[in-house]
Amino acid sequence: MDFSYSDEQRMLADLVTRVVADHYAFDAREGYIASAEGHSPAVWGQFAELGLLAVPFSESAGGFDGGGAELMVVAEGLGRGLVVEPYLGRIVLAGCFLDAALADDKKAEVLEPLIAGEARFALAVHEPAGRYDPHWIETTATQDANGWRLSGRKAAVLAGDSADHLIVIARTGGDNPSAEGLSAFWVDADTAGVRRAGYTTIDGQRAAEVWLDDVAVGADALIGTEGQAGGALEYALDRGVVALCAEAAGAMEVACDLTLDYLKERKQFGVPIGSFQALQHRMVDMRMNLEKVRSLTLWAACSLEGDATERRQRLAQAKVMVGTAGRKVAEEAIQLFGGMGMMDESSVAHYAKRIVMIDHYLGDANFYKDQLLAMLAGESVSAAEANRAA
Amino acid sequence: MDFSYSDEQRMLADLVTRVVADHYAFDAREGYIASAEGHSPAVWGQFAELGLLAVPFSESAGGFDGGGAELMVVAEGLGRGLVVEPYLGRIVLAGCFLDAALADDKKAEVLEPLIAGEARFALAVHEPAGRYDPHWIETTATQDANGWRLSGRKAAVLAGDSADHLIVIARTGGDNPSAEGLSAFWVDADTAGVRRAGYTTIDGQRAAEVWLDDVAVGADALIGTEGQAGGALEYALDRGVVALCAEAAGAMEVACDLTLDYLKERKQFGVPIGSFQALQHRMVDMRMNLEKVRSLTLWAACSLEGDATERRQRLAQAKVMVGTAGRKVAEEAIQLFGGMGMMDESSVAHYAKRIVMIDHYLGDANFYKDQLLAMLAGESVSAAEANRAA
Amino acid sequence: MDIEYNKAERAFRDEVRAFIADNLPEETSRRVKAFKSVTPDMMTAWQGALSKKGWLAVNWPVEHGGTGWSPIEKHIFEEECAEAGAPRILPFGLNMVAPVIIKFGTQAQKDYYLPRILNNEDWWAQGYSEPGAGSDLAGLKCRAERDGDHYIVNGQKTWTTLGQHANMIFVLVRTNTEVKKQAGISFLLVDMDTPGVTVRPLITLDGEHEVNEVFFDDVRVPVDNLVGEEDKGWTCAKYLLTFERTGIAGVGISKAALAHLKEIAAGQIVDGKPLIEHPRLAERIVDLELELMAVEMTNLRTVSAAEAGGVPGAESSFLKIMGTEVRQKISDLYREIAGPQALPFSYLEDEPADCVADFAPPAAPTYFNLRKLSIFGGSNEIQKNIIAKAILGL
Amino acid sequence: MDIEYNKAERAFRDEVRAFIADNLPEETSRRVKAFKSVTPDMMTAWQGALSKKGWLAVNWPVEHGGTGWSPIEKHIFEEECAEAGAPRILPFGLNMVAPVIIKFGTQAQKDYYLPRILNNEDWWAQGYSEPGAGSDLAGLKCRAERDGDHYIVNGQKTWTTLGQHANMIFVLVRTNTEVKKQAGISFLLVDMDTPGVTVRPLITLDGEHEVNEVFFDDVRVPVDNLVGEEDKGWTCAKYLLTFERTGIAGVGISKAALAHLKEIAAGQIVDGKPLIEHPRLAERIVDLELELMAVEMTNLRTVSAAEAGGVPGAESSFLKIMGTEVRQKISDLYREIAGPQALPFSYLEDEPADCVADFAPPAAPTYFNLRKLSIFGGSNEIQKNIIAKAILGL
Repeated sequence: MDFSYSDEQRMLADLVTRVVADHYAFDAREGYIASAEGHSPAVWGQFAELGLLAVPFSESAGGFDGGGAELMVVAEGLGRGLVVEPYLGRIVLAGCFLDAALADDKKAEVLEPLIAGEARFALAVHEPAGRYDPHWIETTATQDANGWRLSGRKAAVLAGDSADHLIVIARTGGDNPSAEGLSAFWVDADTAGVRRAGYTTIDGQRAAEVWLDDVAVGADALIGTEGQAGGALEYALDRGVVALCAEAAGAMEVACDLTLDYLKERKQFGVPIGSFQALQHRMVDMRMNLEKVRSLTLWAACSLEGDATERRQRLAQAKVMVGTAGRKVAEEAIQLFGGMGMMDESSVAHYAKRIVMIDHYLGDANFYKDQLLAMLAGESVSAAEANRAA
Repeated sequence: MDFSYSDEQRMLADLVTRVVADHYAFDAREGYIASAEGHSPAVWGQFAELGLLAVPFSESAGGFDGGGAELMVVAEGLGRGLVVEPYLGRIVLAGCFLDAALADDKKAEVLEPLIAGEARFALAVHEPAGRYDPHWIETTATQDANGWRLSGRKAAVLAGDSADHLIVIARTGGDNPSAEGLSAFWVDADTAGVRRAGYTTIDGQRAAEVWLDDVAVGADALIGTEGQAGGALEYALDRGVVALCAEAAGAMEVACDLTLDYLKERKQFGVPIGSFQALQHRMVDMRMNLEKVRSLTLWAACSLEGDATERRQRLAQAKVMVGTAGRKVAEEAIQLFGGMGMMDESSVAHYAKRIVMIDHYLGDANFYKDQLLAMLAGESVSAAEANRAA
Repeated sequence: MDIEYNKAERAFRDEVRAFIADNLPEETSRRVKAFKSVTPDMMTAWQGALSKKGWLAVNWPVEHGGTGWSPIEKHIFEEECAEAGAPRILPFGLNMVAPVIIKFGTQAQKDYYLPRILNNEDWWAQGYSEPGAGSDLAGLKCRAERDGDHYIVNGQKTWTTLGQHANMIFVLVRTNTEVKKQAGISFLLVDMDTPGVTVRPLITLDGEHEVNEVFFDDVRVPVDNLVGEEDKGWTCAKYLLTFERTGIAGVGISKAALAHLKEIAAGQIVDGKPLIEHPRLAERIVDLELELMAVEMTNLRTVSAAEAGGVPGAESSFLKIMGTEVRQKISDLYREIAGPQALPFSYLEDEPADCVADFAPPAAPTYFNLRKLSIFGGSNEIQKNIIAKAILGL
Repeated sequence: MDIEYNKAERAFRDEVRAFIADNLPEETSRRVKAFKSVTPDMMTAWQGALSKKGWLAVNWPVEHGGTGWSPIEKHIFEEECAEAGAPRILPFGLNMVAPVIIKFGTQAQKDYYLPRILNNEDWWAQGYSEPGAGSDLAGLKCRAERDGDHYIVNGQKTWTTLGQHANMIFVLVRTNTEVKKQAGISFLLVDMDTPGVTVRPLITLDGEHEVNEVFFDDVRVPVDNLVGEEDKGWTCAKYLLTFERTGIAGVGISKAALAHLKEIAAGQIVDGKPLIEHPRLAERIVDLELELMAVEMTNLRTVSAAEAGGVPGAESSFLKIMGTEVRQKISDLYREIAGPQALPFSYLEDEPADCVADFAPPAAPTYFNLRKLSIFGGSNEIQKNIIAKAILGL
């Protein structure tokens, strides 16, 4: 057991820290968000050049073969800098899905331009009726002589507005809400019948609503095996959850630091407000919540390659903690800053927004708590069976 | 709208306050609890003499015809004094059950000795398998030529150890957990087949576990109409809930006052600990929780005579608040007292115990929240029906 | 003890309801209930209707055109308006500067300003807080120096709510730096069209322009615009801050909000059933309902005590904390209900309007905007300090 | 980064497990896991087994008979013992007075006391807190005056855990009243059989006799029993308080407790189904599990940092707060699970033993007893003050 960073991990952390320091000053970030792309293609190019885009990919895909820990290190750095580059949508979700879904000999060809920062993919999974459930897929794909015809609607497709290609999850079998019978298709974003409405989220990210109206794609648009997309989907979403939790941990760390600095600087009644004991104790609670998020995120990150039951539990626990402890930290940061915490021109307000809204990506605390409850029920059933058997 | 006490209510409050001041000093109370009776028959006699035992009963029963507000006034006073007299078990539960179940012309005869402080009844409702559910009744009553034969087990029968007569709720029809098909029977506590184990509760009350092993009683043992005890049971339990909530409010008030006094007296690092802002804010939170309990208790008490749906909602809300806010106040009282709050010789410890344990009588916060959830579900069904009709 | 309204109170409530039904435009009400912003015109129209009816100056004595209502009547009026989705009555003129003018103003000030406030001719703003001072109000730095029959005002005010629409502002200024801080403050009325007054928008984290900074650069204010005595403005300031605020708990607003959310949750089908039937969400609703009812009854107890002649003092601090905590929790539930639909933000430019249900766009902004409730109007920490001192004697 | 135990660590864990399996009596383990009290004999027997194996002095250096274990090994040992339901090793001799003697004691003190502690020949108690001082430890009043080659000790100590079984006590006394409070304190070892020492039981609200008051009335203590220099006892006191405590989070205890509660909840049939399937209760279990895992991992991070040479300082305050909060919440769940069965109290005299299930009697007493966790050992408020100062620099 050794929790210290390896040399490679330290290098990754340093790289991210440097890019953030060089390119993500508060004003610069505001500019990226306001731009047409919603992020900085130049910074994205830097990410590619420094190898950050290769981190989560397997060697056969031309990647860095990073595990959960490496992904965590990168995402924490992104969270610290409140980076709005489409790392989650384009790399972690779309990229990792392809890494898992494609045959080994095809990966490099498809993922190389992604790793180089050139290709722009997005994974279109969630639908309005399913809310956070990635297995509630009403989008249909029907086979015809020329290939497939897709119809349906996708919500909050991350990095979906800038994507050239969408990876669309459709149901070709099975019933909702099951992972069985899901298939994935390549859809050029310009294909007839595809409509997108892109938007900026309240926490500065970009996403799109996507409508598919009898979209015709070729037979080769099918990614992997028909009806078997569930595994790759889980692979990608699991990594997405780790990235989100780590990003939250990074953002929470800075929110705590900013608040602490403010408590030391800001004077009221002639003394720094940090000398008031009630505020001191609340600051301690904030830090304690940060530690809890860090700990469960670390555990989730390190369980990506392990036993499936444990992995699901760790991921769900981490995301629940991020949702609950994250919200507390964000609310306290605003409250302790007082009026300044409410201001769009204060960086802490943007940290708070990102931290709170992370709960709305890939499933909120409720969604994952339901999963934990289902696991507990399963556990108690197995225990009862074991008892009967004994 | 006028929340001030009427003259009668003020008089009741004064009476209780006086009895408590005269007879319920900390040491005296400890003595009552340690005695064979578990309370003070002398004080009980005083209660009778002053008319306190008549408060919740109807005029036809020879009572004071007090409503929920009057019951609240009395119970708050009992809570303030941490009184361990069997008011809840003997008067509110057993007495009110009889007031509701008996025919008008029979009430006076049965209740007069109770009001005079002579008769000792107890209502035996809850069972181990039902936990807090008063309608989960596995105790059976079978009719034979000589009357009825009762079998079953009753848990936590309040004032059940000292009772001469038990009012036993048994199932003569219907299925668990339904209020339909419940019947009530007089059972002399000495009847063959009745076994009792009396005990002191951790908060100084007395109760008993009761076993009924094929207990034979006469045909006249049936109270009211066969299968129709549900109504009177609800009547009694509703009043029990109001009494418990009011008692909690009274006890919480004193717990807050004791803590506040301690904060002012106790010095550390040369200053009163009440000068520490973190503790001040926590004391404010305690008081806020007290106000919430007072408010919902008041609302519950004043809804006893009103619409059934509203009444059930108010009662459940009050008991949930008592369970949650009460626990917070009790825990904070102990914590702010520090080591002294842990001591059996500190009165605040006993207030804390009573406040926390009140959650364990007649249904805890979980139990009543389930009722509120069922009501919400009913509401949404009615709303949906109304929508369809429109 | 009777917690129900009596016959006269019920009759009054019916009268208020009837007035609202006749005078509150449906579109205004709909927007307010749906957490959407209302235009200055909508606000002015509603205040105009109230003015015409003689119901605008709820807290004024009758002789100045006020309603002369009792605490219970005021409470009924405020709660009915809130539950019906009426825009809030702007307090800066009616409930802040006016009481100060009535209590401390000259006859000329009363004659000029009070009718204009009653007739919605002036839109007032508040000039209390300063960037450096925050909760330490008396530490203010904005100064006014006497120059003949004018004061020359220099300095800055902040958190000036809706100041972008105002033509008048009341300002606390320092007129004496030689004495201890509370003793050198004066209360001035300033026409915002005076040269040297600049309003700069402050955008809050939800993207709203609701508050402003106001800069004073050699602004000449006639001495006639001084309220009360020079250097005695702290008395006015304190009077204004403690002025009776029965509506501080915001129970009506919370009730309307929770009812709105229940409707939304009943209408959203998720995983094949309405969201309101999902157990954890249902439990949050149940929790909030009982929390809100506790606040409501605590509020009623205070109103009843006021009716009986009690003067609500630090008790209003309890109500402020309890009431804002519930409102914030309700806004958090709103965000939770909206789920992934809470993400789009560029709706503010009406761009991806068809991405999400109509109820969703205000969810996250409302949640973030309402963080202000525990910060402004005396932060909840300050309220706790007040309770600790005034009620608990700590 | 590797959060899993390596091969050597796993081998060590297996060795510990095997030792426990062979040496921990089942009845002792059963009682500990079920929150039932264990007798002094049970405690001594377990400590004896550890002593024989050489595993008793976990924190001592090897040269004095300690294990010399690394932080990770200590952690593994402590967690395995806790999860297996071993009685806790009494810290007063082993982990409090012994490190002080090792660091500040004379050779004679080391030669005499250390082997006696290792062999369980002395039962030590702690004489730190005083009724008037509480968290302000340095404000102590118990005084010792020099009389030839003795000190005459007069005063009172309190919260002396299990002092009723002890034959030795280490005491902080005031030997100089002329200097500032920290500078006039000395550290004495007192034989409790000395005339003038009286132990009075303190019964806690759960009915337990666990703590005591100890009175000193002209107690003659040989000067040889002074540890370190006269008036320099504060150095010993601080050293003792900051002495590394890897087990402060109590994760193993919490894990055993939660596992026990899950078993109970699975076995209780309520309304026709196991309690663990009732949604709200299940949710509380899930919440506590994730809370506990967060503490566990935070603890492991600290252990790993210590292994890498870091000195855990104020971080242990975080662990103390987090760990005790979880333990208290688990005890609250225990009370909740017991439901109405938590009521009977006279079980202490074994009276109504057949009223309730075997698991139920300790529920409420445990809940109330564990309130102490956030009070004793430096209250959680004091821990927050420490963090605010030492880590946050406030």
